[in-house]
Amino acid sequence: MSHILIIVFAPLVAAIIAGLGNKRLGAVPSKLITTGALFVSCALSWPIFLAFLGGHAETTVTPVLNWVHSGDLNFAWALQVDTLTAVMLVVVTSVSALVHLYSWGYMSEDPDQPRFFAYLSLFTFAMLMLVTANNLVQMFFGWEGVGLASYLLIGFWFRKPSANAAAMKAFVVNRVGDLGFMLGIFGVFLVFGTVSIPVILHEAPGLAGTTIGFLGFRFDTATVLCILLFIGAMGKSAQLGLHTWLPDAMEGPTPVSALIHAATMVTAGVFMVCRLSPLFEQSQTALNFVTFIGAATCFFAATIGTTQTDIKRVIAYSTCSQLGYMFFAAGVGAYGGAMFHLFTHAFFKALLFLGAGSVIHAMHHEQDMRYYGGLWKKIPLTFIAMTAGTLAITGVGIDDVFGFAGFYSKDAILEAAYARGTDIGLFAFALGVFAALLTSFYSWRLVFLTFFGKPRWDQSEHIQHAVHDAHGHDDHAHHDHGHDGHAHHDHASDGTAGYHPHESPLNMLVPLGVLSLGAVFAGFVFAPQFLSEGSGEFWKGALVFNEHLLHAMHHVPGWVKLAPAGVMLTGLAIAYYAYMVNTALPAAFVRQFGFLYRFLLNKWYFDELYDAVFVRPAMWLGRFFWNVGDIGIIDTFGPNGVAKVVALASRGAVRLQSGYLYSYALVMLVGLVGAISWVIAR
Amino acid sequence: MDFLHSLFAVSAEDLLSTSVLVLLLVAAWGGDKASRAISIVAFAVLVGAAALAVPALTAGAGGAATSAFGGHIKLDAFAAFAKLLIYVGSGVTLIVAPAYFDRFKAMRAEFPLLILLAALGMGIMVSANDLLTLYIGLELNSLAAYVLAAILRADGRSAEAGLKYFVLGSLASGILLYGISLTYGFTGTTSFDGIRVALGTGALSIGATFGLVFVLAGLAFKISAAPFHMWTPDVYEGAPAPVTTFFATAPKVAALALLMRVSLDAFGGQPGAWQQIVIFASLLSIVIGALGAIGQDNIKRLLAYSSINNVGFMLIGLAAGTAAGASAMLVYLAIYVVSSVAAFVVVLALRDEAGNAIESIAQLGGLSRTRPWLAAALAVVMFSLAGIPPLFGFWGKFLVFQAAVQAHLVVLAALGIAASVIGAFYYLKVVKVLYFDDATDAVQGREELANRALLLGSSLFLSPLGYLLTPWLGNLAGSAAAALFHFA
Amino acid sequence: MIQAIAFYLFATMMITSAIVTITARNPVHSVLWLILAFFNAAGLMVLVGAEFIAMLLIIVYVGAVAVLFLFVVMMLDIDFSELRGGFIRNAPLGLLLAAVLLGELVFGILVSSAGDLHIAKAATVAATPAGLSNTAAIGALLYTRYLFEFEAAGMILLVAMIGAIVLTHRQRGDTRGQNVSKQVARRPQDATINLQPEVGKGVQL
Amino acid sequence: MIGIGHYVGVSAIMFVLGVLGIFLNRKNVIIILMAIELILLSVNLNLVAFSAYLHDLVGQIFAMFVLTVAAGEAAIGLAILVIYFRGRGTIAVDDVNRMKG
Amino acid sequence: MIGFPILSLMLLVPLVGAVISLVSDRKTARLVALAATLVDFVLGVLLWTHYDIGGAQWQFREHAAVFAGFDWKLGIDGIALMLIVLTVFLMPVCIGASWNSIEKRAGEYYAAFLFMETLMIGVFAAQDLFLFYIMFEAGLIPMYLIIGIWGGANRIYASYKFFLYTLLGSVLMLIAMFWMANAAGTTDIPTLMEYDFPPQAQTWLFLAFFASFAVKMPMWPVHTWLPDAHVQAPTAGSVILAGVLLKMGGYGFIRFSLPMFPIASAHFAPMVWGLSIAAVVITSLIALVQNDMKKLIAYSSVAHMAIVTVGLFAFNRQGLEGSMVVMLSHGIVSGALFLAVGVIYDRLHTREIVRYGGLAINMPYYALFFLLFTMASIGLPGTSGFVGEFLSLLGIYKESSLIALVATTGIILGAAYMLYLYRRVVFGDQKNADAAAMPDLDFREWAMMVPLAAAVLWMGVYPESFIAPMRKDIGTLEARVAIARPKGDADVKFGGKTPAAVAATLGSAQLKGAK
Repeated sequence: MSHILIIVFAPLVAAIIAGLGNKRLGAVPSKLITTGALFVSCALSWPIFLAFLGGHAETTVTPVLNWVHSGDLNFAWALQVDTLTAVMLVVVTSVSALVHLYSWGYMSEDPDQPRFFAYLSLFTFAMLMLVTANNLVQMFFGWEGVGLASYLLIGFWFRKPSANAAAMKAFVVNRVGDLGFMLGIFGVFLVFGTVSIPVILHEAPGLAGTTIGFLGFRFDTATVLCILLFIGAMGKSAQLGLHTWLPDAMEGPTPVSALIHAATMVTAGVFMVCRLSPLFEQSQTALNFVTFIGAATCFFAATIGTTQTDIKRVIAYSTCSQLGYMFFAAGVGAYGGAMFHLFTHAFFKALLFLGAGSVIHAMHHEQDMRYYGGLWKKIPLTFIAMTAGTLAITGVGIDDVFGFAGFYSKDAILEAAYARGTDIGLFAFALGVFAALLTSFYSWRLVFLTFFGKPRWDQSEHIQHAVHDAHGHDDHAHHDHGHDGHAHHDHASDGTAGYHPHESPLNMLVPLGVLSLGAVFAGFVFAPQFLSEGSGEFWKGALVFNEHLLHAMHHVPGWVKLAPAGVMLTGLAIAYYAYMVNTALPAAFVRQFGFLYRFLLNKWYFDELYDAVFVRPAMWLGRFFWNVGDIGIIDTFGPNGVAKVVALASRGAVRLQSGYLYSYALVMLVGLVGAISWVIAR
Repeated sequence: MDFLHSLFAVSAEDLLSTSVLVLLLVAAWGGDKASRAISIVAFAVLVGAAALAVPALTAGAGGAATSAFGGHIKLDAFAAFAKLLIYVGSGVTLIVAPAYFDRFKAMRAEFPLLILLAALGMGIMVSANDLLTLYIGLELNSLAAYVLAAILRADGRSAEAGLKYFVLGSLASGILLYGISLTYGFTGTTSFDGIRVALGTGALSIGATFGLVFVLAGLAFKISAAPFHMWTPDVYEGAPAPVTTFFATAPKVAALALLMRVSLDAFGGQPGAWQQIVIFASLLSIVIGALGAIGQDNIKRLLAYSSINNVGFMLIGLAAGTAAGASAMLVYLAIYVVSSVAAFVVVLALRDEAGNAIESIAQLGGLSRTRPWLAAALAVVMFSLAGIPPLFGFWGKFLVFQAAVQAHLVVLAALGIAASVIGAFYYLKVVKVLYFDDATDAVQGREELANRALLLGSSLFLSPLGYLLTPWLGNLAGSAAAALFHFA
Repeated sequence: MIQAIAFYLFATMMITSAIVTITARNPVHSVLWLILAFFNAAGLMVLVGAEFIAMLLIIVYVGAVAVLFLFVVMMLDIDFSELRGGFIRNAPLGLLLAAVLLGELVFGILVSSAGDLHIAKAATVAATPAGLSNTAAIGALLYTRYLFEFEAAGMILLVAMIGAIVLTHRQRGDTRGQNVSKQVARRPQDATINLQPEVGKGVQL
Repeated sequence: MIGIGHYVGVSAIMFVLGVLGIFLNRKNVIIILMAIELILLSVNLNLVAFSAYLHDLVGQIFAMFVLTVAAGEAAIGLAILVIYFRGRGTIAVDDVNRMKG
Repeated sequence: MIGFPILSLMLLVPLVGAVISLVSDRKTARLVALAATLVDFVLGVLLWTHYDIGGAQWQFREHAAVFAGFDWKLGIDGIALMLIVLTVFLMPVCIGASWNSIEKRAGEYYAAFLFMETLMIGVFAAQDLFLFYIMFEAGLIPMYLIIGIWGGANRIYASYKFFLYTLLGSVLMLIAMFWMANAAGTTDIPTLMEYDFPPQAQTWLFLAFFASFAVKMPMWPVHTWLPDAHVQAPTAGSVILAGVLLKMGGYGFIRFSLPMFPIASAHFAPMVWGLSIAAVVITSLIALVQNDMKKLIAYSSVAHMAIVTVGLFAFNRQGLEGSMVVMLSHGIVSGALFLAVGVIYDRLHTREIVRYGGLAINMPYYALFFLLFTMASIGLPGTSGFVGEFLSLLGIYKESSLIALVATTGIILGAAYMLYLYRRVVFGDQKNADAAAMPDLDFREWAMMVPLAAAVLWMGVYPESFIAPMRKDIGTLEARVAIARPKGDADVKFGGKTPAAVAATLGSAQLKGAK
């Protein structure tokens, strides 16, 4: 299986070539090289996955290079492939390849395409390193590598101050998580004497009953380690508290959002928890913590999603929320469910993002849904794809017959939470169900606002800009000449401002199509492997497969099974009523519950809180330590103070040297008397 | 027989005094026109005297001291070492003086004679083994020095320098003499050996202690150790530059050597009585020298304060009271003499278009661009005086502090070395003016060939190459210091 | 008894003279009081049998040094009225220090020794030879044991001579002292002023 | 015979007076020179007294040398004073401070 | 082993070069300087390749008793080897950085740099206590001149501060050295490293050495000379200052403080930790609000060097090796960052961050290199910065989880200030026309950047090349400090079970912390 080397390193090589070649190489060759590399990776990944699916593949480790050897700490660059990795491999390479392809169209007018594709490929490489890691440090390498790529891609349009700020925010907030991750690795090494994942997992059961000193207190060993590591996962997967970067990350180009901030990178946290599931299993406290954070995030993000108007932000919060599902699935022990949701989510969320990108592309970079409307006629294929995605995310399906992708995974998660039977499980279940309601609401709200109703484009500055631009350009004008008078006539009446959205080019539609297939069928096709009683065979110990829990899931009460479907329909109904039937309702709601609306619209004021608690104090402290500490105290009382004292003393010494003979004699006399007195006193 | 033997033993002094008498006749005959020739001959005499002093240093290692005149004179390795340095300082003065005085048309035929007489006096000082000999040598040197300071009689500053030097010097002599009288009274002898025996190592009578303190105070004036240093800046500034060169070198060596012999030999059995005083004077000198120098703009005054500062460091070696300390002092002295020579040769070269001396440091701005080599030499001297490695000046401080630490004076060494950082400040200031400031183009004069040679030689000595001399210098100083501890 | 009276007489006179010497405003008076102090000191020396030194003191000091002082005082042509003036600023401190010094010297040496002063044991090196006069004894010693110092003292006197001549000897008696560096530093533009008067505004003819 | 202590005491007084003479005076350098002579006188007294009480002639010989040197010193001191006066036209101690700092 | 005295030759080559360039004109001087540094670099590579890993502890030893009081004694172990290699690697880059920007008094400039190189190699190669001190102190002179003559507007204050601060720090060390030489009867560093000083004396000796190395490192709160010196120094001066001179402090700790005074080191470790984490937090926060690029990087250096001290005083292998790698990495990375600043400073002659912006548009390759070095500075895995930081922090975690926690916040703050810098300089729109008109890297700048970038990646991906030569020496040191090593707070304890039972459950990989 040395294909794995090609799978992992082909994107890197492509990234280096495209990145260093940059404009000298030209846009098309760069795109060809990177996309080609990704398709190669993808093509090589599927056989591996299928082999695991078929149950006739073994875990392999391909050593690459020794990395660090320091005393008893020893880790190397190596590529490990097991079931878990194989799942991630196909997710990553497939989505990445499709996004590459999609970007051909989406980014076609950008002057910096080689750079963009280089970043994308670099990201893919880092993500692959992450999922193939067989030690925690290499995982951390991938972890940080994807962070870097994410940083670069969010800030791809680096002229935009908001993009730069978002990029930086993403990196720094992730670093907070990394702090936990690093400390977790340290702790793991301290306890196990190794950072090799298989060894750790093998020996994790020995932790039972042990305690570890941390910050001067003693805690259960596994709890400390798991929570530290989970903090890392929280950062990367934008869980409550460390989520603030993800919505801002939408400043990046939409394909990036699809690849990184929906399908792959943000799920790294889930992957990590699943990868280390035997360790997490050692600490119920840690698992409860994971469950709680996951459930809270799931609920919290969904509430915000209901009020956002930026199409990408809605999807971003939706992602956040879905990640919450995955985490509490893991927290209740349904690692398989978590992974399966990760798997399906990758398809439908990438689809939603790419679809949104297609909409944005069509609407000349307008992202505000309030200025959309009635688009289904203009961009029907996109509409279909988006609808498929929405069906998948809201979990439409009928038990034992057919369901869209989300149906299988989300329902399984909710059932598992209930079936776990613990308080925290029930809590997660309750929040999860409510979040499902909200999910349905905001997803459909998105669809209705975007594709139905009357066009409201004329209020959009982007559109006006585009129209104005078009009229200024002769060639454009010629093209649109026939509509010109008509367009101006439209201006007041039909809300289109004379703008005519066009369906995206083929290279954007193909990925949409492929992903739609995934969104529709991924659940149906793969659910048996991931979630059946025989899945233990499939996972082969790559994660903790709790057969007991799976058994319990099948015996949950009927209402539990029906609840997701119920809330899904409720959400759909509310959305339909509010945005199709009685369009004044949302405004009325806002008037009635202004506080709640503003609270949600402002994302629970997290950004403001962090700004007040961390950012501004940090700046203030920095200035304080600089002006008061360094300059005011250290320098004043240190070097400058000493210099001043010396200068003062020097002036004194010079003044003593008055030039008068008798003064000199007097000083000599003082010295003499002093010496005499000294010997007498002695 | 004994008399002849003694006369032969002091051959260096014989040579000097007879030469002075002969040259005096030449001077009387030839007048000031003969001054250059007299200088040359005087220089040769100094070389000869140095040659006569060398055997005692090389052969007399280990303290095979030769006494003369009933033990009043001791011609041991220590004296020889000091004499060599004294002759070096005197010789350099003779080299640099004529050109300087010629510019003022003030070269006197008596100048080289006075230098020789002073050298004679200093030779007697360092060879003295009796308080009377000490006093005679000291006064011979001092009287000549007073005259030298005032020799540019038409210059008000020179006369003022002479006056101050004279008055304060006489006061110091008085203090010294009073101490000598007490010492004599309470020990019954003026011979160093006798004093050491009489004082013993037990409790010291208060009268003898007073005598000791007064003697040390009088000598402290001569080495310009604080608080008896007050004359130094004024005299260094006022005296003609070659004379200042002389003051900074030879008399300093003589006085320090004398102090060492008195402390370590005559009072060697009672280190407790003087050690604290020396420590105090040492620290005070270091600090006062450094602080005073910081406020200076006149380079001669700055070098005066620098000399106070450096004497402080040398006294640390004395405070150690060990052979290692004495040896360290001697090495320090040797390096210091060369540093002073280099510094003052540079000072002598600082002249404006009209040939007037430039003494203001501010006017040296950007000298490194107009006169790179001169500036480099001065920078080397400054860093060397500051004791920054790899320049050779570091070595003196190194040995002195090492000796102090070996003598368990760790706190003294720590304080002293910390204070040396203050000192580094003003040396840096000079380098800053030379290298960082904008050029003023004030300095226009060219050095004479002999001065250039001196400068080159001394700069090389102070450069890291000087470290190659360490074994040789260490051996010489070691045997010289051993001579002081012959009784042990 | 007579010795004691003489001692106290001489001592008191000497100290009084010394006080007046340093406080007198007229230097001529100072010199004269100094001479008196020397006379009394000579008396004190005679009291302990050092008649040669006593005589020498009078001959050298009164005969040479004091006269030299008088010469100079008169030669310098000082306006004595200018010399009136009080003490220096730090006089109290100086007086205090002097008092402390005196106290320490006197009490340190005398009182701390509780009773009679124990000076060193009688000397063995140069004990006064019995039966020889003070002068002869000194002479015998001076030209043998102290020959080197004696010769060196000659050199000191030579220095004094050369020094005095070098400093004060002048080629012409009426030259004023000059400041060479000041003169050389003087630049033409400081000394002469170039005026460019307009036509007709220049020198009046 | 008078106790040696008396001589030492008188000598100390003379010494202190000499020292006082040096720095109490602000108008006349000549007085300073005389004060120096006083100091030397006190030393001589000491030396002679000790010499007598020790029955040792060294003290007297020393005193003789001190006398000699004092004479030379006086000569040079006065010579310097003369040239100083020539240049400056004053011998007031207060004025001898052109160099300071 | 090599048949000729290679270390002496390495000292001699730049010295001779210095003398030649001192008397040469600008063009000749820089060629001479480049040649001399390249020759030294080649010698350095030879040294590395001929170093016998796992062989004798001290190799390439030379000894000549030409001085009194101390000896010309050279020799290196793996630690010194790596630092020498770092020095000779950075020197040609420094010469390159000065190629066009130094116009006045070039001969003296290159002479100062070459002289500096001699001294730096000398510091790392010296095996005699006093030879070390001489080399250590002598470096002040050329650096003083470099800052003072070729520095910025406030160069005089900076040069004084640099000189006097570091001088004051190190003079006390000299006294301690005297005491040691006196007590141990030798000035031979290898011997002293095995000499057991009495514990009471160790305390004082440690503090004296600490005064010197803490200033040199620099540790908070004696760091304030560094920002001034960096800001005022010319580009190459900053490179060498950050790249090598600061490492002398760390080298001092690892060569003197730890092996010679292990008991005192352990005793003072909490103090060092405290100062270090204070530095990490405080100087990082200060870096966040800087408007001057060099000052920002200077403050970041303080924070990074604090990671070094934290690692060194972790007393375990990971900490020690990590610290060494941080030093090597920081040498390259901070040097490269200063160089990156210098590249644009040469074009616009300002270090004000606000005067730049949007450089990614007109200088894409510059932006790329700057990005790489920025990422290395904030310890992105795969770059050199990560390996050392990771090991150091891991090392300290073994000793104190609290210190590790606070020190690790450095990775957050580091990311914040570096990315903030990068964002303002490279990203954003082109606000200033003159900054927008700057051309991308020229050949000379490529030639400087590429080796640095390669080194950063090499060290990040395969640090074994750098760790391997030091492994044995670090092991020796670890054994030496083990006697005094404090007990960590993050140990594992077992509930009801006996350790033996647990060990049986856990199998081969024994719980390392459980003792």
